Amino acid sequence: MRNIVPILLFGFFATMSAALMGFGAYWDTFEHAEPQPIAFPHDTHAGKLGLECTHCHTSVEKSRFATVPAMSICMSCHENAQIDSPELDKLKEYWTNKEPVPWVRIHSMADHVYFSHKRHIKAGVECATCHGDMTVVKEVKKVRTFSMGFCVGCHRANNAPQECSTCHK
Amino acid sequence: MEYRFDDKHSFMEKLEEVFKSGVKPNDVKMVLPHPDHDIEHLVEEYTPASKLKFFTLAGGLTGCFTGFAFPSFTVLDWPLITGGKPLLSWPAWVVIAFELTILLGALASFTGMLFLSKLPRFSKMLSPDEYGNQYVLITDE
Amino acid sequence: MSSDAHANARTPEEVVQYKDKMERDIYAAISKPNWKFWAALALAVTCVGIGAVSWATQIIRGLGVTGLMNPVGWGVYITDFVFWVGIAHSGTLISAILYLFRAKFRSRFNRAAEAMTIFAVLTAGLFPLIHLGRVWLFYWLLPYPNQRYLWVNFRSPLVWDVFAVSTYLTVSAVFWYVGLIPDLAIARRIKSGIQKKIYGIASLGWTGTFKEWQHYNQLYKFLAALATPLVLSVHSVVSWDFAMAVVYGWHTTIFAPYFVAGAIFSGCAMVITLMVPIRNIFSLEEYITIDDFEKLAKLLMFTGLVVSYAYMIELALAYYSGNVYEQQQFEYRLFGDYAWAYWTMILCNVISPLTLFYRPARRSLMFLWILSIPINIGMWFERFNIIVISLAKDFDPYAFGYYTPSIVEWGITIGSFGWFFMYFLIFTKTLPVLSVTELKEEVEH
Amino acid sequence: MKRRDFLKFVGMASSASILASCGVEKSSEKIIPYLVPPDVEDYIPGEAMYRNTVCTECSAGCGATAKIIEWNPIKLDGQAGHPLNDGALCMRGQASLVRLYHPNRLSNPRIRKGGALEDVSWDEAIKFVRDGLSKANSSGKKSVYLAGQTTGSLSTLLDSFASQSGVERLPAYEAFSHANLRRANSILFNINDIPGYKIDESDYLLSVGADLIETFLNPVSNSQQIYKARKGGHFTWVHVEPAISLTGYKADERKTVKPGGESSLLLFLLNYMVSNGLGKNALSSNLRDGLPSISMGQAASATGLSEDDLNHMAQAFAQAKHPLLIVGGSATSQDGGLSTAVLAGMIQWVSGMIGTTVDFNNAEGMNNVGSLLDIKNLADRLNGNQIGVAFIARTNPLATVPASMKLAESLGNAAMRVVMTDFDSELTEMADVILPLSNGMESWGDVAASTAVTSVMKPVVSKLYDTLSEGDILMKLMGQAEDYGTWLQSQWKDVLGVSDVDALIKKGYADTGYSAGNITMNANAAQSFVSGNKLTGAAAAGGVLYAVPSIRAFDGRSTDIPLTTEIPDPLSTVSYGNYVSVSEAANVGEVNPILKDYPVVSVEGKGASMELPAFVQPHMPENVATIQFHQLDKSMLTMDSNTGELITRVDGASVNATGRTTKLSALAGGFDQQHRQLIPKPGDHHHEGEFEIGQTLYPEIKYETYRWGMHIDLESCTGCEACVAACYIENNIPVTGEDQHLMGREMSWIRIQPYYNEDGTMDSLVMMCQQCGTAPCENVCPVYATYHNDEGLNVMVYNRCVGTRYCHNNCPYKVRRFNYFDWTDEGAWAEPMTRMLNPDVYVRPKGVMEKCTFCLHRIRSGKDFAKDENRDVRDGEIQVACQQACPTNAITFGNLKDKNSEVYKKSQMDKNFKVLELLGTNPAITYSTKANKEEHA
Repeated sequence: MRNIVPILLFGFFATMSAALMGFGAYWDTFEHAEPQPIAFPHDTHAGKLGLECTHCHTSVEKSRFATVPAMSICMSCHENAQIDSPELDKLKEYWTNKEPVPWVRIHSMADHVYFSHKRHIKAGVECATCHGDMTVVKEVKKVRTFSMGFCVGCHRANNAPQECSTCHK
Repeated sequence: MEYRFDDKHSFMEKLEEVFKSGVKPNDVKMVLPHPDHDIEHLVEEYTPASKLKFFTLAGGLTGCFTGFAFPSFTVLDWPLITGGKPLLSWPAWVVIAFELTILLGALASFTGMLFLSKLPRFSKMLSPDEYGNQYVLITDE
Repeated sequence: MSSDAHANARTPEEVVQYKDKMERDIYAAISKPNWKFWAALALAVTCVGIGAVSWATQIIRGLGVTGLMNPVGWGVYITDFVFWVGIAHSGTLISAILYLFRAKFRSRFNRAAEAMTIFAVLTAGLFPLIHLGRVWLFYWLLPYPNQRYLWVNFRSPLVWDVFAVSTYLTVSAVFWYVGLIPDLAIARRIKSGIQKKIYGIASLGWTGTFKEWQHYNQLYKFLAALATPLVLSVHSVVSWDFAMAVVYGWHTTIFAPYFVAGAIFSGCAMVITLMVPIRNIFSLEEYITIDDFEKLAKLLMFTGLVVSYAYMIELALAYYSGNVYEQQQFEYRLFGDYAWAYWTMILCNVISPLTLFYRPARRSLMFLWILSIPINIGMWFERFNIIVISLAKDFDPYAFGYYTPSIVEWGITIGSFGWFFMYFLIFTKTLPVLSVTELKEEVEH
Repeated sequence: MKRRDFLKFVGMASSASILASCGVEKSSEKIIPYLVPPDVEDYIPGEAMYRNTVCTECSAGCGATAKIIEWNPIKLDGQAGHPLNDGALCMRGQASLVRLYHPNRLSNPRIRKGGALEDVSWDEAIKFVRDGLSKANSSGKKSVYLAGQTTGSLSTLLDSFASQSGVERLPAYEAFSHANLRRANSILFNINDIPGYKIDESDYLLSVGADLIETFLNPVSNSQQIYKARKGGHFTWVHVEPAISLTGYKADERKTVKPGGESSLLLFLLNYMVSNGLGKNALSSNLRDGLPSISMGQAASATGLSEDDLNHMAQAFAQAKHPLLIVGGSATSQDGGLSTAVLAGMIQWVSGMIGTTVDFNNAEGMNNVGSLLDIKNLADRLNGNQIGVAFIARTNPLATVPASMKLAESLGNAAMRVVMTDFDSELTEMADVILPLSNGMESWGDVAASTAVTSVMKPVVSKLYDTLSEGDILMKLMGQAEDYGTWLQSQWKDVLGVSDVDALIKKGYADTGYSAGNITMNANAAQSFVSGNKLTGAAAAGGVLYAVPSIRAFDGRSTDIPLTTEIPDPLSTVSYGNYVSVSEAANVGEVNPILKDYPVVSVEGKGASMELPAFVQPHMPENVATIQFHQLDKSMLTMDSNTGELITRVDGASVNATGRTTKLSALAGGFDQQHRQLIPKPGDHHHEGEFEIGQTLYPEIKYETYRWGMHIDLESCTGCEACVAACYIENNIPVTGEDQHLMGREMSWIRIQPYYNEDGTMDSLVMMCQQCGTAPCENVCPVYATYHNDEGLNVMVYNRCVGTRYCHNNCPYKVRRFNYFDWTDEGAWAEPMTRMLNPDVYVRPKGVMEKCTFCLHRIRSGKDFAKDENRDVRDGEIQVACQQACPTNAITFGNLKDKNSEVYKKSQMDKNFKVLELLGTNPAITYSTKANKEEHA
């Protein structure tokens, strides 16, 4: 009897801590921000300056892809709006060298998923629903898992199609 | 008081004598080397039969109900049509219900046996009482 | 000396001594193994290794390493699955059905047969995993709440399989363990040292009080009553994997009884394969007699005849149906590219058991043991024929095709035998191969 | 970074220059933005753009439209409205997309230095060639330029290059040059060309030898016209041939003629018309008298046709208002082929076809194509050490000329060999300079689709490799700074009279029109031919082997494309491996199609012999065998010494059993229906009175807006396999190769199943997922990876599949395909072929089942488009890939809920059938057959 209790207790706690660690690792994958080649401040642009998302993500209403802005869009302001900042110097260097900025991808969909930004925007889904409120955060973080449950939960709540082939390709 | 018998019949005679004297089977400890129907019949004249069957019944009914309810819940939770069959295609659930009836019935019975027999008896695992192949009767006096 | 010896012939002291002797004889097997045992175990483990390497290859490269193709999507793996599930059958048959029928020879075989059942189900249970294209997602077959909001399709016979096989494994294990508890308590009494402790824990502190026996008896009866329909259902469900499909040669109502009979047939053969050597090696001649084996042989003969009848009915139904697809399917089985497999099956399953009509054949252990091997092989081929040939020639002539198993599939099949025997060998050296409690109980009657 | 990952990152993708480097970038998970957004009007990230181009797989000049997603062409289809091929491409055209992306494409110029080829820059290569040219000139040797059929502006440029550089431009080389046909036309009508045949305007088509559906001139156009003619009613097509061909089976009547008997048949027809005074144009009396007479009995014995047949044919032909006679293929590429062609020309004249159904205003434009005589001449000059630099462009005569010419040996005598091509071959092995050609889709150009129509093309994709188009190479060799595209645009303005080049390119072709003048038959020339030549030859004695151009490889050129070999031959279902088709009477041994065991035979003829497996072709006449042209030992080929026609009939060929068998990857497990009534014959009724098909215990499924369905008209289907190729490309279906085919692991989602009937006919059953209403596959899937959706589709969710293969077993149509391997890992999409993957379709990983989805992604995008306009999808708006590819509109797809849709109307025809209907699967595909349709019409 006395031998078994500690074993059981140990087993219980070991299992629980393993599970917690697993969950921790799971949450970590999407609360985690990657260092970008240029520390682009979303809060400044979308928040302080009050730019619309579509100002830069130009295709979001007409294509399934939101697209990151072409560098000419950055330069259309930053050619004139000179602010001294080492980050902006980097941007200019890229532009002068005619090199695109190799942004690190934060949000991605699995290969087998068909996702259309256009459809969601037209249905009135806010960008923030999936991407978080970009007017207040400096760097892009993944705030949603983008797992199937996340998609389905939202579809159910909004009476959107739950037909598998709507999204699975 | 401890009585040991090599012979089943003398053991039964002794038992009968003790029970007739008004001692309840619950008040004595009988140890047998293997199950025996004659002894069982004898003792059950003085004490109720095992209540294990209720465990079995409860387990089986739970399984049967689950077997129909659970698949029905799942097809309604996310309705998908296969092969033109209606969502609640209950004939297919029969198999599930049957298997769950057996499974939960058996598990409940086993649990019931452990519960009724107060097993596992941790104290006796490492320091057991051994009585060999003899029939043993232990009374309070 | 016969185990039928009744207590009447002995004095009470002698009865107790006889019971003690019985314990000593049977528990003598639980001892330090000799080199032969180790060699046998090493062979089994090697086979498991072969199977493991084969499976690893298959997982890494894909199912393309098998011989599976269009149109034969199921081959050796599902054959193995049905074969092992079939083997698993006689264990519960012997312990549950014969228990309810009070067939006395049951107690000679039930422990080993139940062990065989569990190990065979453990083996069989691997094959639905092995044959998956994406085995790493096997848990999708289980109905558990998940973030995807997805459930399984309860209309699929494969999900029925999941339930049937796991129920069968659980219930058989419980049944076996319940039967073992008093015997484990005996081991605890006889053995010493660490063994005593292990058996002590395993026997749950069993004392043998009347109350324990009372509930125990009740439980055993209920379990037997539950296991009896279960055993019939499991192979029926397995047979519905096929009978529920549209494929001719599969889609037939006789499959459930046909498969159950076949399962008992192969199971009895496997019991003979296992018990004859055990009887010799562990010197249990006193407790398992020729008479007992003869009864098993009769069961074998009977189920063999049932199976033969099913073969004939299949052909007759095809002939009578007037259905061109079905007729061509059976014509193809008999005379087509797989005729070799069909006639192997007929020879093993129909012809060879007929020898058992001859009494001395039934009573020769050597003969029975030799006979049990082709019956096992024949039953493997029966499943192979049903699965593969039906698929090879189904509806559309354009899509007909011939399947040849690959070396990987044979490797995994060998591995499955190693897996099974590995467990069985360990069983013979750790647990009593006969049900001592029941044998003791019989002494009193 | 994989291509499919790459595409996910759209958002992204860089200006054109960065695009190329992006495709090979290995770093993970980067988003590369454009520097400047592309200034392309219809560019929407991730969505398709369509650009017109020209199919360059053969010289027919079909207009093509490339579907481009993120700057990569991912699909080629026929250009809708193009006068030649209105919206359809043949199987080889569909597959030619692979040619663009094939990893084995020649990627940079190479020159031979010290015996070995080494990579060089273009400047170096051009300099090397020019040095070679001037060296040759100074040593008094003539340099020559041999090319495949060349038309349009390239021909003009080639002429100016030739005159400027002192290079002699040789007549173009095509293995199937139709020299006899053209010679006959030049004798009779003074035109060294092949006219356009207006099948759609005829009411009676007699084709002799010409494999209209397979390879003859413009197979797509031929098929379309036959379809149109049939739809118009009152059209009969009789095909006469000595062997077996797909064309024959698809004709209304197939007649077998003795080898060499074709001319007797034509002579009989001519005599019949002349002697009965039928026809529109009379022959001069001289000519009439000079015409040898042939009695019906003689004709019957020479042709092997019954007198009834002959009589019937002659009468029907004479009575037709707009008859059309097409002679070609095996009828003219044999000894005496010229006589056959001349007789055909005379019949065309007499019956008044010239100017009506035989149209020289819309001719093939083959007048600058030469014949084997020119090759012979070249070989002689080479042997005489008279040739300096030998340019060989877009053709490989070594692979197709008779071995007896020893062309390779002769070519060794040239001072320098400059080869322009896109793949390695025996020719590049002996080249001194290899100039890799750009793919048509990477090039500017124009191609004459006929003398009246020129198809134009502009690059639709940036170059994958360091290649140049032939025009650019010529410009460089001429030392022009201008590039070919610029020159071409000015040329279009000048020659085609086009003012708006952009509009021209958008249209895809220029309708230049052409007049061959008033054509009359040159009676004198005809008479002198008739008197000077034996018009009918004796039928060949003994065995005859025909080398037929293959529908999959033509003259062998398309074997560069793995997909054309992966797709099986429509008659034999053989994919990989060489084989000879023999008659049952040849008795070469048992075939076991299930085991794929085929007898090995030895084929001997013209002193050469080959050993190869035999396919026992049902209905093949005794003593006749066929082999695909590119699989023939070229020692068995000969040349017509008069006209230079390639003789593809091997006389005295023997086919002998060796007693051995071998595995041949013929995909069919059976070649007849085995009484299974997959295609019910008239009078077949499934268990009439026993039960009603479609009875069910279950409530009927209700569909809201859509119930996608399909109708397949087996009468119109020609079995050409274009749909199969289209499906492969559209749905990212891997090419698995011979080993896997021998194991039975082809991945095709749609297939053409030949079923031979005892009455000498053959049915091609188009088989694909039937999208059953009550699908057997769905019930058995344990994880709902396949289910029935509310639009009637049998959806396959790849990522949910765990791979039990139960659905495949339970599919009575066996149309489900399992991914036994990760085909990407197995090299099915070797770089840069990942760029041709359709990003809308998931590339299925190993262990997953797949099947036809009714092009679910196209439905999705169609609905998306309609939703933007707040309406339902219109009928015909969504086209599935196989439907789009079909030249004969045999496939109709649409919404069965819409009672006005075409597919609904077609699905309601009385005599439609569904395959295996008795199983109660309730398929969404209905079929109609020849027999059924007749009653309906």
